[in-house]
Amino acid sequence: MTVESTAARTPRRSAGTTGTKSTAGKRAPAKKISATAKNAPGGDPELVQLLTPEGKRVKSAAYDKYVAGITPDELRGLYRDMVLTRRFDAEATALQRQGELGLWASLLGQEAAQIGSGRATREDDYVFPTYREHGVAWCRGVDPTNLLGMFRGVNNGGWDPNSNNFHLYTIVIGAQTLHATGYAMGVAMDGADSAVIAYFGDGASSQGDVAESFTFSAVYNAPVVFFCQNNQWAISEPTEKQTRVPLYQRAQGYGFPGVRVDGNDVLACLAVTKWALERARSGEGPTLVEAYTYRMGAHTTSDDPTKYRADEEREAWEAKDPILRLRRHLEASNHTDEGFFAELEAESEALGRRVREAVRAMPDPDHFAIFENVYADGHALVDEERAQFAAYQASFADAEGGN
Amino acid sequence: MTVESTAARTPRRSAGTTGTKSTAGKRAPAKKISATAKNAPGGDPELVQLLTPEGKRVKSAAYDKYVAGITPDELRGLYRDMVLTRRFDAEATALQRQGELGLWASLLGQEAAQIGSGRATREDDYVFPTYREHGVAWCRGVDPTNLLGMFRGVNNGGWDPNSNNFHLYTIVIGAQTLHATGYAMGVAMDGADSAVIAYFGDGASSQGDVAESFTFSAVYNAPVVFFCQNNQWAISEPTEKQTRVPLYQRAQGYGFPGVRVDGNDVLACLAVTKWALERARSGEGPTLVEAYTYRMGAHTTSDDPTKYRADEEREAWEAKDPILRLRRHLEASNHTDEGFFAELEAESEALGRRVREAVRAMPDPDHFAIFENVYADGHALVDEERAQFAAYQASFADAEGGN
Amino acid sequence: MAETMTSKSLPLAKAINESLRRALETDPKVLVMGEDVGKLGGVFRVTDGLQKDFGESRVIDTPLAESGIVGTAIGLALRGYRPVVEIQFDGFVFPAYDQIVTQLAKMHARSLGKVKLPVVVRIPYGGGIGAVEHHSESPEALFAHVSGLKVVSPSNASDAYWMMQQAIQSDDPVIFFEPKRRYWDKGEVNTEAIPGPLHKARIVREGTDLTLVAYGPMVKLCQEAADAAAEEGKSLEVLDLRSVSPLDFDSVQASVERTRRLVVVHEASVFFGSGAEIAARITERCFYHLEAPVLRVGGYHAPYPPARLEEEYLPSLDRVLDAVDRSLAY
Amino acid sequence: MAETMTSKSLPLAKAINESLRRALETDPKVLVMGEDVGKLGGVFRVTDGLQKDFGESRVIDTPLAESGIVGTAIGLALRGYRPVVEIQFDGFVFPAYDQIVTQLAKMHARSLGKVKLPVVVRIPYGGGIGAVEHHSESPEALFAHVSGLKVVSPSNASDAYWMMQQAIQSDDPVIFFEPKRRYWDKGEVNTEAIPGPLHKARIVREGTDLTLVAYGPMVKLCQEAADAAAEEGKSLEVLDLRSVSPLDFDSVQASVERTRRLVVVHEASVFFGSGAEIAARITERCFYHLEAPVLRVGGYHAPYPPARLEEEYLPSLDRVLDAVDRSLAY
Ligand SMILES: Cc1ncc(C[n+]2csc(CCOP(=O)(O)OP(=O)(O)O)c2C)c(N)n1
Ligand SMILES: Cc1ncc(C[n+]2csc(CCOP(=O)(O)OP(=O)(O)O)c2C)c(N)n1
Ligand SMILES: [Mg+2]
Ligand SMILES: [Mg+2]
Repeated sequence: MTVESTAARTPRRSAGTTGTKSTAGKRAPAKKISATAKNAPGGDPELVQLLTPEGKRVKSAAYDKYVAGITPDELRGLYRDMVLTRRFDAEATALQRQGELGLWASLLGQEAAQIGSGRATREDDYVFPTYREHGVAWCRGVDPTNLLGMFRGVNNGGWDPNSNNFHLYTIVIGAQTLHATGYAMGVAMDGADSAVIAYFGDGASSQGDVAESFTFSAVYNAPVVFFCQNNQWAISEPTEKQTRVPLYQRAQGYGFPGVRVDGNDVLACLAVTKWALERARSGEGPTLVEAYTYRMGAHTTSDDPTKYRADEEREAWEAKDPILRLRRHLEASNHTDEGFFAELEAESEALGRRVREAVRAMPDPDHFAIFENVYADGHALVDEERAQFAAYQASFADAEGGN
Repeated sequence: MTVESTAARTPRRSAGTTGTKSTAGKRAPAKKISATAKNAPGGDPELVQLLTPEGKRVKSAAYDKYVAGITPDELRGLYRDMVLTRRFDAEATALQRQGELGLWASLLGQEAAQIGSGRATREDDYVFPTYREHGVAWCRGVDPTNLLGMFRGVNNGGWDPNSNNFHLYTIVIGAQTLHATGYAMGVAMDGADSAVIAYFGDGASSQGDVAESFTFSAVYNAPVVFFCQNNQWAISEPTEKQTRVPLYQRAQGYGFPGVRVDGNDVLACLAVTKWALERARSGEGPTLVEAYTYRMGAHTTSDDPTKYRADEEREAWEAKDPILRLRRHLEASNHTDEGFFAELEAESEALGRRVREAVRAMPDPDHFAIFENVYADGHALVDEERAQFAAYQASFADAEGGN
Repeated sequence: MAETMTSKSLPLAKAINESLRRALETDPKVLVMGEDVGKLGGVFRVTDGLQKDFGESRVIDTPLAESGIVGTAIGLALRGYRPVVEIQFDGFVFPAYDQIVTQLAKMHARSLGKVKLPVVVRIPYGGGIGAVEHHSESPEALFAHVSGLKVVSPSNASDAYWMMQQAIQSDDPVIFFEPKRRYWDKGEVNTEAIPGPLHKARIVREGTDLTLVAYGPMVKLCQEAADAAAEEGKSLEVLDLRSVSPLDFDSVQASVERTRRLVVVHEASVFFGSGAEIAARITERCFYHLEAPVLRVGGYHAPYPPARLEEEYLPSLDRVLDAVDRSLAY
Repeated sequence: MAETMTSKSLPLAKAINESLRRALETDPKVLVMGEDVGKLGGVFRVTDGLQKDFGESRVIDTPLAESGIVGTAIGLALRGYRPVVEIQFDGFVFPAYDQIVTQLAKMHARSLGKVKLPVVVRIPYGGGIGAVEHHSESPEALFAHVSGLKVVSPSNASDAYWMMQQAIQSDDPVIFFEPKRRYWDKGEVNTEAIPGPLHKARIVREGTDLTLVAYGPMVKLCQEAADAAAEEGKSLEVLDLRSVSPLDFDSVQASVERTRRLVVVHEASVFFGSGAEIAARITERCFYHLEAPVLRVGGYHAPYPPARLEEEYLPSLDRVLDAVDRSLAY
């Protein structure tokens, strides 16, 4: 049994998608930029929510339409995505403990933010992640085992960004928001109606690069969505060390709307991101989405959160668990049965096994990989050093042969 | 006849000033930071104005109190400051044309923004300028001839920043806003009730450093005023290349108020800056003031604005001239007479002469200055290179002597 | 060289301008971006007239933020564009240093070769124009040390024209240092000549007694030094490196094996400058050939001084000749 | 060394911790600031417990913005404070590079000596800990080339303790590179011994056949190499530079005049690295003494590789010994 992301995608990067729900094609002519940032639809809601922690569907005049046609099958799909992502994440954490990975950055608790936003993207959209967007990668159809290479230390990014329009993980905080903006400028120049989404954290909001990406995207009216997962912590620092007002408000001073969404509500994340992506497509420029969520685990496997935060905080957030919430909703709506959960459990197990096996089978890179891909067009010094390295390596073989 | 700034100040940098209007002393305990940025008093005025271009005093419920006690003498003082600053600036431009300066960055048109804000500062406040704040320097009592050293090419900043609490000119756009923020953090730590003011331009608003200074000042509630002179141009780029909404709005997303003031209205600039500085002193943290003004001249003497902007724009702004406006007001209020203007004219001439003479008399620096002040505690390599340089120089003397 | 239809005498700045124009004409993916590059045509007029002819979406005035400029250029390159980015002056490249070092330089390797970033970063550099602080620096060593980047600097109009063509065609990021004080120096440019490789040094003048190595603005000075030395009966070979990374050590070595003496000249501080790398490697390669240690002439370990001191700070004819004499005295 | 009341065995990281503690106790103007330095005590626990004991206004958790950290530290220094700034990892110093190069390094000179900026920038650096990208780099050359900065790197706990004391007391900005892979190595620290000068090299081991020069994490490797060579009857002198700028060329020269051979070892890429400067200058100073060219062992001109390749990338015992053999073969 192989397990694949529900929507494994064919590689493509240009516009004119055949994606099911897209009305792909030429970009709408950019609307005149309004002099003041319009707020998100429905005024300035402090927190957009479509599902309560108890799984109750609440109405939203502004956002309901973005999930109006959603089928039970699609809801189960979202549930499945979250469960499998969490399973993958847990497996990776375990693999780190077993020494198979050097490090792991868990997304535990952020499944709804990532699956909701990830599923809102269209095939021809382009995603710029941080180092934690395993759930978004899943939605984009990136084979999850590919994500593990950099954490195992066999590469610095093990997939072709253009195969799934999912850029490599970026570790330097905030840097990718500018890449996303530039990419989006290019999309607009091409006249395509694709959109771009850039992920970043609450901590990242302090980086100058993020501010500059706001400026560039606003000035060029670039079709980009800034998706900030405010998981309350930047390693040991609470969000108050980065801002004294809610982060979504940051956008307005740059001339585009910001909205805060319940980041543990997959439906709300899906709806709000769809809204923001549609703005981008229709020439209305950038949007900031702040997904209000929680990093349930450590920052990475190297981190020890007991040093800086209390258990009670975690417990309070557990009650808002994104997976539990959708499960309650599915059950209350009679959209699921025993079989569904049993099948999903088996699928999870299979995924775990596949990941485990794939990681263990991952070979160490060839030594000469050091010298590969430093330059696209070559570089004399790299060639020289590679040759020296080869001679040096060979000298051991000689010495051993000579013994 | 020597001409000095009206308020030449004794050097001092700590709190507890004896400045006339200050209620100096210990800092008020920082108020609890409110969760949302309060707007400037009087709501969200698009442009604070106290004097119309025709010189008519208009009422402002919010800001009148900050200039309520202003005397005719003080009004004449502001006028004098602006006239002398403009005279100084014109002289510097002329000196550049004559080859005495390598470059000059004229403040023409920005006199009100600079004199108004500069006069709002208290002796123990600290100022971080760009390269164009000649009017602020004047208010701080920096000898104007000191400003010319870097433009003549004899030094990179010719005054002791701590003598007048006026930092050196900073050329790297935006960098000084972080210095100001750090300095203000220090003021707060000291428990002093001084304030800090950082100048920057509309172009600078795009730099990541400026955004980071907003974040740091907000998070630490630092007593700093960000004074942005929006002179409509960053060299050849109009403000629309930096933002699509008015710049003062930028502050709100960082959790502190922003206000736009008529930058050609010296009274309004004085009042608004006083308000902002008082906020800082009383523990209310940072404020952004956008002084809406116009760069009447070229960016610097190296620039040719005819390449990128139309004469009509300049002409429209000439009608709003900051000096003319105050003159009309003074005359309408019968605060001046012929004698005042005549005396000021003579003073201007004297200032021009003094500047001219001082610049022409400015000696080239000693060659060994290259090696001076690279390090405070010395550096072996600098010593070695200085010695080599000396020997090399001496070899010419020897050679010449030998001829 | 006889002036042909395709050969003309151009100032170096204009040669770059024409090269950019040609690139914009030839390849719709080429973009020019930076502060004031549009209507103004750049503070040195290197991009003069380009926006007028190619429009605001090909020749882009950017917000005043260097990290943003390079960062968005990376994004545009990811989308298939070939941005040529202008940094207004040498001293203003540092806000972009993070994007250049951690992103631009490394993304090709990070992606195991999947991603290419054909971005050219133009930087007018060096002193000698009487400018204020931050407008006269030579930071090339700070880029050459970083793998993933290529670093070049033309010394004359023809190289400026052709090296820009090649830099834009390169699939690697190229830091293109333009010798601003030579912007107005005219040179013959043949726009049809097939150029040599981008990273190959060129013997500017042959000589037998000592090799002078330089690049960018210092090549002319070395030629003058060779002229002066010739009058004293010394035959100096002058080598124009053209490229700092990769650095054509083979050509330097070949020259030094003949002349047995080497002096390296650059404006940047000597300490940790290009001269150090050249001295170290050439000494290793030519240990038994060298009659004298490799000598270096460059800036001091001090900030670039105010304009009235720059003559003393910069390598000068006398300082080069002094080093030549010291080398020959071994 | 006998353990006295004031002498104790400490891991290098803890030695820095105690040095910071002492500085915070002694001078109320000393501040510690950076990302996660407070409650967490830093990702390497170097600032462990300091915020608890000195409070949030002396040990400051900052927003996640390196330019902001260094820029505000400059402002605090202007106000009379002595900030010790932590950059979390080597690869994250670049967003602060502009503030360091254009402001921190130059303000003293810019002000004609009126302003002093006693700021220490702590950077855990180097590889060998199996980390992900950006966490294993050695960017010291990028700071040494910049005048106005001092650049040091201790190799052991005692130096870590004392050099930090001296760096904080220095009125100049000091970039303090901490060899993160030696953080857990224990060493004897005498907290009352009067240390030597901050910028003086130290002979770690005397020898007669060849000099090995290193600093920071590579000193230990060189000691091991000297041990191994001794078994083969070769006597290597090991010099710990301790300071990269200023660089104690006198001590290197004195050693090389005796041993006549020099190998420099560092983790950073060889190209434009410290070894280049040392080779160039020592060759100039010791031209007639050197029996072999100065050889360099260091990283390749390639991005620091993924963890599973770092052993091949980093200088190793064998690579050092190989260079020793090559040098001795001349
Ligand atoms: C420029 C830079 N500085 C510091 C770091 C070290 N670092 C890695 S993750 C992190 C915290 C990021 O917090 P946030 O943006 O909230 O994202 P999260 O990890 O919570 O998803 C820090 C400081 C880095 N990677 N890059
Ligand atoms: C980091 C940096 N980039 C570029 C420059 C070149 N430069 C000098 S002034 C200027 C325009 C500044 O515009 P603005 O901030 O509006 O200030 P103004 O000159 O209008 O007073 C530019 C681009 C610089 N000094 N620093
Ligand atoms: Mg976070
Ligand atoms: Mg401006």
